[in-house]
Amino acid sequence: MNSIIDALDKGIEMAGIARKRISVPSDIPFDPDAVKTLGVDYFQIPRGRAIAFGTGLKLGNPDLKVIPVAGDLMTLGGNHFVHGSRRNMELLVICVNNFVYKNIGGKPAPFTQAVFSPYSTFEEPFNFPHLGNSCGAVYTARWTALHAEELAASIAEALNKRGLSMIEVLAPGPNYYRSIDGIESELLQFYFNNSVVKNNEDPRNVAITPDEKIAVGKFTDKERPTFIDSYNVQHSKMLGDKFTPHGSPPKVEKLGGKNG
Amino acid sequence: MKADKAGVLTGSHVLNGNQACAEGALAAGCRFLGLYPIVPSIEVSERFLARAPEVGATFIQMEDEISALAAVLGASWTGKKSMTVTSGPGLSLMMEHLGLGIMLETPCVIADIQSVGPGLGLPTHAAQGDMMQARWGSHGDYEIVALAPSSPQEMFDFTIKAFNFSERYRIPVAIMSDAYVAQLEETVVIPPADQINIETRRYYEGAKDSYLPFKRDKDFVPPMVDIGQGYRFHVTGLTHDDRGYPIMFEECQEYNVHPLMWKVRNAVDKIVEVQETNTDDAEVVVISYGATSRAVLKAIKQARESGIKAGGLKLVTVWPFPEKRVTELAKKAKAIVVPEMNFGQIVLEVERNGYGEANIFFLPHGDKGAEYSEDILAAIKRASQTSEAKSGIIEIS
Amino acid sequence: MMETPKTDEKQEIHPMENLLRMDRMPHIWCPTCGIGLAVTAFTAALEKANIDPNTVSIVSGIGCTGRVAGYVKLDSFHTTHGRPIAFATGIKVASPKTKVVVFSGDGDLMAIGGNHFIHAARRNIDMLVVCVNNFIYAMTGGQVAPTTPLAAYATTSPYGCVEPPFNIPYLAESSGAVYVARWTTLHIRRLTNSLTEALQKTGFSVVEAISPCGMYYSRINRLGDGLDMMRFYHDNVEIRHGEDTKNLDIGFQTKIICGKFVDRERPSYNERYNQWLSEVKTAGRHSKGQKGSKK
Amino acid sequence: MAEIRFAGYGGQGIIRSGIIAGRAASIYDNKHATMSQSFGPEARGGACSSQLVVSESKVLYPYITNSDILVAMSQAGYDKFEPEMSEQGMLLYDEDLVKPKQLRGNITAYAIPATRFAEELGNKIVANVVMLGFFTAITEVVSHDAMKKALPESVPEKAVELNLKAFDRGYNFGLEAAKKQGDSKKN
Amino acid sequence: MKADPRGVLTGVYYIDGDVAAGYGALAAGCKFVAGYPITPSTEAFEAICHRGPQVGAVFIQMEDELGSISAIIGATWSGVKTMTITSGPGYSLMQECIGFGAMLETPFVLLNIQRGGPSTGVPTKTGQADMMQSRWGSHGDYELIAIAPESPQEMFDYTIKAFNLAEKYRCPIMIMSDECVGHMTEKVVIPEADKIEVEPRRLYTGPAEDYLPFKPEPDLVPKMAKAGDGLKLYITGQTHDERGYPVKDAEYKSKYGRRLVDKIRLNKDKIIELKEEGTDNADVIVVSYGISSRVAIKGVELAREKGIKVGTLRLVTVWPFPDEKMSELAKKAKAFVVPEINYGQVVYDVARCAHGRANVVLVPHGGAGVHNPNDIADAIEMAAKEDKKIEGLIEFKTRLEKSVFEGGFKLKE
Repeated sequence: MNSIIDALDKGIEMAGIARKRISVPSDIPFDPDAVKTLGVDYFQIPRGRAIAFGTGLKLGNPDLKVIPVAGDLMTLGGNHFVHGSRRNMELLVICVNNFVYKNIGGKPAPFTQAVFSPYSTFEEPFNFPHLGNSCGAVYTARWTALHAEELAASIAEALNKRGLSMIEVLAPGPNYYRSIDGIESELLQFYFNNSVVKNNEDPRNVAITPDEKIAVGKFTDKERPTFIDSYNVQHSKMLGDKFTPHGSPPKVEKLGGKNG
Repeated sequence: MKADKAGVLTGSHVLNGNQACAEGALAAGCRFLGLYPIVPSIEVSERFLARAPEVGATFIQMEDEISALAAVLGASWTGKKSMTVTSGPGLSLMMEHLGLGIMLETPCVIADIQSVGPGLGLPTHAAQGDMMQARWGSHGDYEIVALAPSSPQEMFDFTIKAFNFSERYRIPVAIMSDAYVAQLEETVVIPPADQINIETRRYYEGAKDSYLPFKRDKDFVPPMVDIGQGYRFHVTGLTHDDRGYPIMFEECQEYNVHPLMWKVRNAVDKIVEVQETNTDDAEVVVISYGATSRAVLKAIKQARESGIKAGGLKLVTVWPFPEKRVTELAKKAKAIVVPEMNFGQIVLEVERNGYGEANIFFLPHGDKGAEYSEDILAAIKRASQTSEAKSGIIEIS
Repeated sequence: MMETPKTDEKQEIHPMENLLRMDRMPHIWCPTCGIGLAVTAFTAALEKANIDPNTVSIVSGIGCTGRVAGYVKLDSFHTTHGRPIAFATGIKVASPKTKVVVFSGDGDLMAIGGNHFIHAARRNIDMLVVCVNNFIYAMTGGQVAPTTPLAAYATTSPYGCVEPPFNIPYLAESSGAVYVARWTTLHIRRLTNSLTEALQKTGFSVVEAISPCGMYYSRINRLGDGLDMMRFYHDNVEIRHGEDTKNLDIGFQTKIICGKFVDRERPSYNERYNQWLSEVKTAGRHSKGQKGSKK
Repeated sequence: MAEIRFAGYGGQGIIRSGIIAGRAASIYDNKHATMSQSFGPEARGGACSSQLVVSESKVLYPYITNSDILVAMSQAGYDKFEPEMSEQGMLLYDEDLVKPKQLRGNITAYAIPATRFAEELGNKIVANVVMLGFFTAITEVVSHDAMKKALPESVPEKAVELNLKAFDRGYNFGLEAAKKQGDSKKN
Repeated sequence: MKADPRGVLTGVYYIDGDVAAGYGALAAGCKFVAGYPITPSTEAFEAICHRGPQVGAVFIQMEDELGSISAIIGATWSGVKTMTITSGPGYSLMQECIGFGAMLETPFVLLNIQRGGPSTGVPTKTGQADMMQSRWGSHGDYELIAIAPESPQEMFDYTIKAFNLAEKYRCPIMIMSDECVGHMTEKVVIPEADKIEVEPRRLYTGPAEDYLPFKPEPDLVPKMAKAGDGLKLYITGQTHDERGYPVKDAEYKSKYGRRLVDKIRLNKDKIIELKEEGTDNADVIVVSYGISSRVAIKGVELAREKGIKVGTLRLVTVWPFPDEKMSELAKKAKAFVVPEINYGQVVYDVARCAHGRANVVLVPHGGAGVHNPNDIADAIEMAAKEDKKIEGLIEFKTRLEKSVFEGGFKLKE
């Protein structure tokens, strides 16, 4: 998972955000020493609850930048993902997807799937960017863990978005494939070779299928009021002076991003 | 009835506990597995899935443990014996549907391969920290049957037992194993199908239009029907009458829920099973269950060799708790030692049923996992030497 | 079991008596509630689709719509909050010949049950999901739901709802449903037609029946009584079959687009499963997990 | 100590009646009052009741065993709770909605056209407050002043005037009834 | 420390227990509530939604109970006091994260308004059948504190106490109320802010590089930190050492896992609150908690009228259980009578601590209502007359049970 830590490291640097403001709740157990080098606050939480936990962190202290990293997002955490997107809770969700078909782009994958991928052998995976987009996520992108530069730039860009951003990272997860030695790098390379960059593609068309190369890139980049924005606006309207807006007004933190 | 040959892999096999559990399920006639993978229970599912096509069983990997148990309950009403398998965190998520299973009186089996908790704990290390959870973890009143196997052979045998209890009493039954037994590889003897006794589902046999889904027999167990037979019955998790229709008065609550306790409490003598070693003349009785009882056997032998009259009571069924037997032993013995891989759960039951008759020593989770016979031996020695009566539990650190 | 409805002479017999539990009437739904209409449409659809009621299982969750299973004379299950789809998945996978219907509310299916909804859609489990959307949690007294329009009032949004609602058809489509339609309970005939079509479809079908709660939603938001709301939907519904699901958001007292939006084919879970099964059977034993060797 | 039961169906303001009387007694009369409620799952039309125990000292046991006063605003409510009434009890019922049986023991009964009065005042929703007015006049559980203070803070601001009117209507009707009863001992 | 006046709605109210608990939370300084509607607890969450925004507390209605409890644990780690509110089925769903909260030593308050169970049961009516669940509902070993209030005023007072205990012992606190108390309306006096003591968070203030999130103080409770302070927290729900790093070896379990239970067990005397009346020379002692203790009073009065010497012991804190106290009382009294709205839960612990010295009578009630006080009186009488020591729980057969199962009683729709 070090490639994700590296990407986070670079992304945070590029976004120009003070590291102490960043919290990373994750259901993937990262190595403590690696996390320490990031200089952020890290929480390893029960499977699937990264977004819900992150929602609490963000609402408890709106100045935090929260980056839920989710390995079990596609299973236990699906509900928190769709609702977080709907609310447009200001979170950057890194969704680590380790699904792989037996064939991708017509080529056989380096191994036939283990019995326990996040899905049974014969199931189709989610089209995560499409799902996120349909629920209201303001930013969706997909990269493989080998697209290090692009992934870091995406993280930087998404960190400066207001609302729920989702970056799907195709990477072998620690839980499912750890029994298969040496698969990680091989699989990554395979992903890398069998993906094609399609920025701004309609998320509807980026499903991962056995017949096509994997579409990577940034698919959604839009603006919507965040949960805290709506909360403040609505309560100020109704309660007037009795209500103190929650958190500080949005700061513009643009660095290297070209938000639309 | 005898087991269906299709599921019985007759012969002598080297299996680990998890695999034996899957074989036991198939032998017992389990034909549906709802699962969500979690360490250290994964091999149960792997084995089941690998064997499913040839046995004619089905399975589904759900999105979480909540839905895994929900699917199992649904599948059970189709007439298939069903089970799910999990570990601590998953069991916690299943708690709501354990209650639904109780209320719908749905037979099913939940295998819990315990590891160290709370929270995420140590997923690969054995513990016995979910024992009380199985009994009390869901809201509202219920009674459960829980079995604690201590070897792969028992994983096989007890899984069959579990299915039989669940069909007999129409309740969810828990197999409370642990990571140690689950990963232990030993020889498992699987007998021929015609030597395995299987409890079949007790179907309703009366006239179709007078079927009432919760009309109980004299043991407070209602006979069941499958879906799709034209009964067009209704069942609900709300408090209900014999028709399965919700009625929310205290009278109905009493009518509905109290018998859910009785059907287990009244059958305690038929359900409870213990295994005893040298208890006849024992001055110190070691009460244990699951993996721990393996170390206990060794410790008892050593204690006897050093002249201490030690005996052992192994709980096959932890729930319902063998209250009477424990009381009898407490009266005979000077002291009781309870080693558990937790910080005090079943020992509280021992204390309750000891009636202050014997000193009770508790040996909490050692650092050595399930293999701590030396600690147990030391505890036996100490217990045999303590002469004055103490009230409460004496914890050995 | 099935009796032919007696239409002659005995006027007092409910036309759907053979599909309803008459011994449970009167039902608990309030006057002005549309759930009963949705049930009527469903029973009519069941007859129109010519499905043997003995082969149908209906599963409901918790809430006002969650009580539907209790009034329909089929094999019916009233399960826990949010989990009817998971429960129904078990039935369908274990008993593929059973026709499975999940009939529940927006709070049940979309809030707590959201995960099961998207996953069942992704797997394309063969079931019909009828979601009666009343914009609020009615059974518990009018709390905000994930379908409550922005700025609408509810007891847990006393100053107006701050979260945009789900666009249920869009979510269903993006997670993989093969049939998606939306009607209000005013469109009883069209709703019946959609339910009939959906019942005949193989795969995950979703029919959203909009029926705002005439008790809490309309009272808290001062929208008048049931008749006023019916009038509103009569005047403000636009029927656009085949509309792109992303355009189907519902605002507070805005125009609502109804119609059939998605009707496509994808292999269902059971079909994929059977294909896998035949592959495994031809390839011989699955090697993984078969460690235990004969001695 | 007085044990009072309000019974009717959901939507009639049965619970609110209990709250208003309880608030008047506990906050403005400085007594102790415990109100508890029970209702069916449906929002409107279901059987609904509230019970109020008013006492000079702390209310230890909070439920009704023998109600001293039953305020019945539906037939079902009357049928269900009449049997629990004390033989010395007092029955207040909406005469258009409840047909009482033969009275037991020394139970005193009063028929009040509460819903009709409320409709005359413009909204039948205040029938419960007409009842409360009568209740205040005829029983001595809560004082008139306390009720007048408790009422405005228990109803929406817009409806205060209507509610006070309804209260007075019931109260005056109650005073008359009390007078009549003084004349002839039983009605 | 005194309460922040902003959250204290000083005044005299006539409100129900749910609302009182909501106001109590705001007075205690709760700044974040995540909830999910479930009967009969919704009024408490509604009170927060209504008042919260005016006093600087944020609320969110999450998608389910799993989300609610995850969110409040997250919010607690961002530095605020938090609460969630639920009832039986929601409580079952929260179990995984309750254990997680205990593992992270996260202070938060969970208000559980119990209803009739199991499963969906009787949502609108009362029960006390989640008591053991509050002690044992999550997997693994942990200890926490459970409080059972009996009136709306106590709902207010004990919610504040719950927040204080949470901060003091860094652990989840359960307020195990029930539908009766939650929906019971009584006068509630909310004092001035300067009359309310609140426990501030025990925050670490030393240099960042020295901070160890799980290094215990002398009372076994570690200092807390919050996200965003540059402490580079590494917090995991796995078994961890003082740095918060996951341990690989089971050997650490007894060292670090042990403290989770010890910090409550060894501070027990400071935590436990009991209300005792007339136990000194009583033949029979009625042990009860929550609404049952108010109902029991009536039964006790009836029994005393018959000349029986009855004492009462009310468990204000049910967990940790007062083992020693119970054991002592068992030496003096002939019997314990335990009325609870379940088929036997806390009574098992009473029996355990009686050590065979006193008989133990359970007066059960399945829920959806409270005990008939006559049953409690009869049980007391029966216990007082019994001179033999009886092994095993004595289950009193209530009037309700007799009427339902013996009396030709017919269930009606």
